[in-house]
Amino acid sequence: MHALFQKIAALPWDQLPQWLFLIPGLLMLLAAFAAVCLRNLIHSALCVVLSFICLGVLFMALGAEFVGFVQLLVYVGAVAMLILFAILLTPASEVQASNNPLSNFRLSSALHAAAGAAVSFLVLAGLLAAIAFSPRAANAELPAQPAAAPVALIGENLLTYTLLPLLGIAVLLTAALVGAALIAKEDSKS
Amino acid sequence: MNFPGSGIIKGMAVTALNIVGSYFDRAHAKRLITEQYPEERPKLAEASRSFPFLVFDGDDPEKGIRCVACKICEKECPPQCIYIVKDTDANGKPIMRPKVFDIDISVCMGCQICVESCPFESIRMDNIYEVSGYDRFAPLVLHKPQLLKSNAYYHGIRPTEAAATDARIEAARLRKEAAAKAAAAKVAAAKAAAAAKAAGEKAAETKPTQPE
Amino acid sequence: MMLQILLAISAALFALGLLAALTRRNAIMVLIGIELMLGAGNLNFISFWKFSAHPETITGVMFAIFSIAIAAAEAAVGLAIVIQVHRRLHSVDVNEANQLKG
Amino acid sequence: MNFFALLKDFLLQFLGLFKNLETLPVECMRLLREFLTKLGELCGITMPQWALDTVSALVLIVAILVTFLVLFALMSVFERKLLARAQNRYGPNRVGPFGLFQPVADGIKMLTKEDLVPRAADKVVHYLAPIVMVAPALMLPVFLPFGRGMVAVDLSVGILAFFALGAGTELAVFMAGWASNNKYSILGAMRAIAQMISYELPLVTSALVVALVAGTLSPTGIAEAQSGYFCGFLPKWFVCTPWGFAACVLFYIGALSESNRCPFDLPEGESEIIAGHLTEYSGFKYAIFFMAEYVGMFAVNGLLVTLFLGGYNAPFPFLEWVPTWCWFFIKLWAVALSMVWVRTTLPRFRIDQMMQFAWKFLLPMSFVTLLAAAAWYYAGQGPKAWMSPAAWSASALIVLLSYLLLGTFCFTRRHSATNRRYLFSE
Repeated sequence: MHALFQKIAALPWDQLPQWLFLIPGLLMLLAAFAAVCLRNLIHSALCVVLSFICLGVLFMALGAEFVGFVQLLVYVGAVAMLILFAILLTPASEVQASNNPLSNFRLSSALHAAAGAAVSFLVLAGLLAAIAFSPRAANAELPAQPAAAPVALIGENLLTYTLLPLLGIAVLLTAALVGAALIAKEDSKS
Repeated sequence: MNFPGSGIIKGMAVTALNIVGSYFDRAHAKRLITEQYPEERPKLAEASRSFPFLVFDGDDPEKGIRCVACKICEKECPPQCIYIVKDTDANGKPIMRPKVFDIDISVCMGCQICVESCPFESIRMDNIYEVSGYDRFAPLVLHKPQLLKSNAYYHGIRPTEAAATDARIEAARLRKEAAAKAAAAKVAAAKAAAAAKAAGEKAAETKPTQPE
Repeated sequence: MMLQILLAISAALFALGLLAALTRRNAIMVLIGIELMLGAGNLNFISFWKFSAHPETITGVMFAIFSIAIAAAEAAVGLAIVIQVHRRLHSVDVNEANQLKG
Repeated sequence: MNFFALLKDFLLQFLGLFKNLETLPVECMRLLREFLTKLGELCGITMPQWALDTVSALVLIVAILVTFLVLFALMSVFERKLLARAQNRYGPNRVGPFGLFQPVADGIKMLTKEDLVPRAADKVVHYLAPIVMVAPALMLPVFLPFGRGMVAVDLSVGILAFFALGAGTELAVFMAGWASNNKYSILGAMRAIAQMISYELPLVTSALVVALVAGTLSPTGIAEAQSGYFCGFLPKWFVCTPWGFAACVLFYIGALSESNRCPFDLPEGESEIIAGHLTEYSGFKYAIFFMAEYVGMFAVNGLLVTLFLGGYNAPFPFLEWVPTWCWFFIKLWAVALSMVWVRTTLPRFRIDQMMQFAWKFLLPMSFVTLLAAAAWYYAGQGPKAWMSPAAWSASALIVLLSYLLLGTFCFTRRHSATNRRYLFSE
């Protein structure tokens, strides 16, 4: 009993926190996979939200707290709500038999899915191969002082080096807001 | 002062005064009018009614029972919640007394028709309103011992009506007595007349006594 | 090793997003797939930042912040378009929206 | 040294801590860690740092959970009592002394009720919704500084984290509404989400105003920035400044709305849509929703206290002998009970009024407070602004003028009867 305690205590526990990021990472992949596979759109969207949350947690685990919380705020608070609202506002949005003769042909949709799966599998294989054979990725070591992005530094950066992009983003967001409202507005003639 | 939002401030002041006032107001009793039910009970109106009960006179329920098991109420009861069996004596001869008197108060609708139809002023409406049991059936069927309540109780819950009833019973009793006396007098008179006839002219001047 | 695992996770997320965008015919699912791919890109930025030689220049973090902002704008406009398409065609099948005139 | 001697030693030390109430909670945590280390030595192992961290974190979580659940329980009684008093009733006074054990009775009632799941409901999502609702709500209090040096998670981005976790509520409301497969539920959920998203903007913006002046996003830093006094005895709370007062009122309104409290209780407007997204919930799940709402309300109130009401700081120098954490909870209760006060007074908004109020009044006003805070900061040269007449007058002028303008524009009753268009009258 005593020896067991000591054995457990002697494990390299100090390295454990470094690897905790695997939990949200794998959960994120699982949720994303479920989102792709599930037929029910709302379930699929909720799974995507879970994978967004896990992504945010992953960012926090990697030391980018600000980005992690921004990810949660933007994706869970806003984008997820937009997606869910869009699903509710487009009733019967699960694709049914349509007018397009080609899409009624079941073989074609099977082929479609197979082609998509093949392409994404090829992309995955290519990326993984690139990662595996890249000497830089294999030799990467954690820098001496742990990476941290204090919020004051981010603010300073936003108003100095990246001031122009910040202004661009501001214009873009305004344009997107107005544009989205205009596009989604009901036509007066209909 | 009338600026945007001033209405809200006025309203808040009113509720604040009410909250504080409910604690410190001198006219405390006037503000908090809620009756604390199990401790304080409402004074029921005299005419309030719930379910029927049987009135008995005197102290002994069995002796003083007014009901004669005429079964008029059983017949009149719209939801048919009354069940009566007439009592019999040792020889199996029916007597004017109920052996069983049951009222199913889960069926009773409190219409008071039994009270209206009772010729003996025997069934009356009670005003208990806390009737409940742990079973849907048995505890809600009231039997004779539970139904029998004294005339004093009746006077307690609705004095006016009870006094009127008593007066009526008293009047009826007096009328009955008078009738009995009259009948007795008639019989006596007839007897006397017969005797007089038999006695002949000798007794012609004597007169029969009149009842007062 | 850690960087490789992070990159592999990111690559898998990207592939899943691509799968959603290519195989699902619902326009909303296509948009979701694109969001997943953007998330994978952000993950790459953050993990490269964490393993960079100079993490105190927080370039990766800044890039991720801007990327999130752009993704939000893209989602808003994309979903508005989806709703408008649904209003006209009564379907959100991407195969149906194959004509240019309104 | 055996175990009992150790225990006795630490118990005595624990009792000794009560001499200084101010540092009591912090010292308790330190004592716990020491005790665990000693216990490890007794067993012959050195406690690793992460194990100590985990255990003390768990103890902290339990302490915060218990505190907020007790707050929730007391609030549910006091709210009903105050509401009753405003209506000249007694309120709950049956269970225990003054009805204080009413929440226990309510809890037992809720637990023993049947947990109904509609047949047409999406079972999994219906089951998950209360969990998704309560998890972020219970996480919110950890970012709040309850006293000097008493914060469970001291994040430099605490306020952002607070709002990011608060976003989870919307998701839960949507899940509850959609999974119930009921028109009232989905209507209520849609209303709730529309309301939360609309009121989140003024809420976040008015919090941003404080972050702008305090120069930090951490709640501890903001509370510390409000310590001290100006003119010798007046509290340096942000609510005492013109821009801070305006932002505080805006934040208060936003907090009312975010916690679905009257007059913003449209999502569960009983007279219109039964109970909104809660229609199909009963028993314990309903209790969980209820609890999440109240804990969330207390958390948002705690943030309000931290941002505007000086956090854990005493209002006057001569009151500084009261422990800082007592001040925090006194202020928290004051804000929470004021919400009950508002509830007794104001009727429910109509949905279009609610949206108009958010977008046409609150949002512009919160931008104005941003402007006023900037004016305060630059006219008064930063931290010296408290004593600068220029800063006071500039920000007061901006806030007052725009309030009067916007207020007259938004709240003046238009005679709508004359130019009302009836949709289906032709």
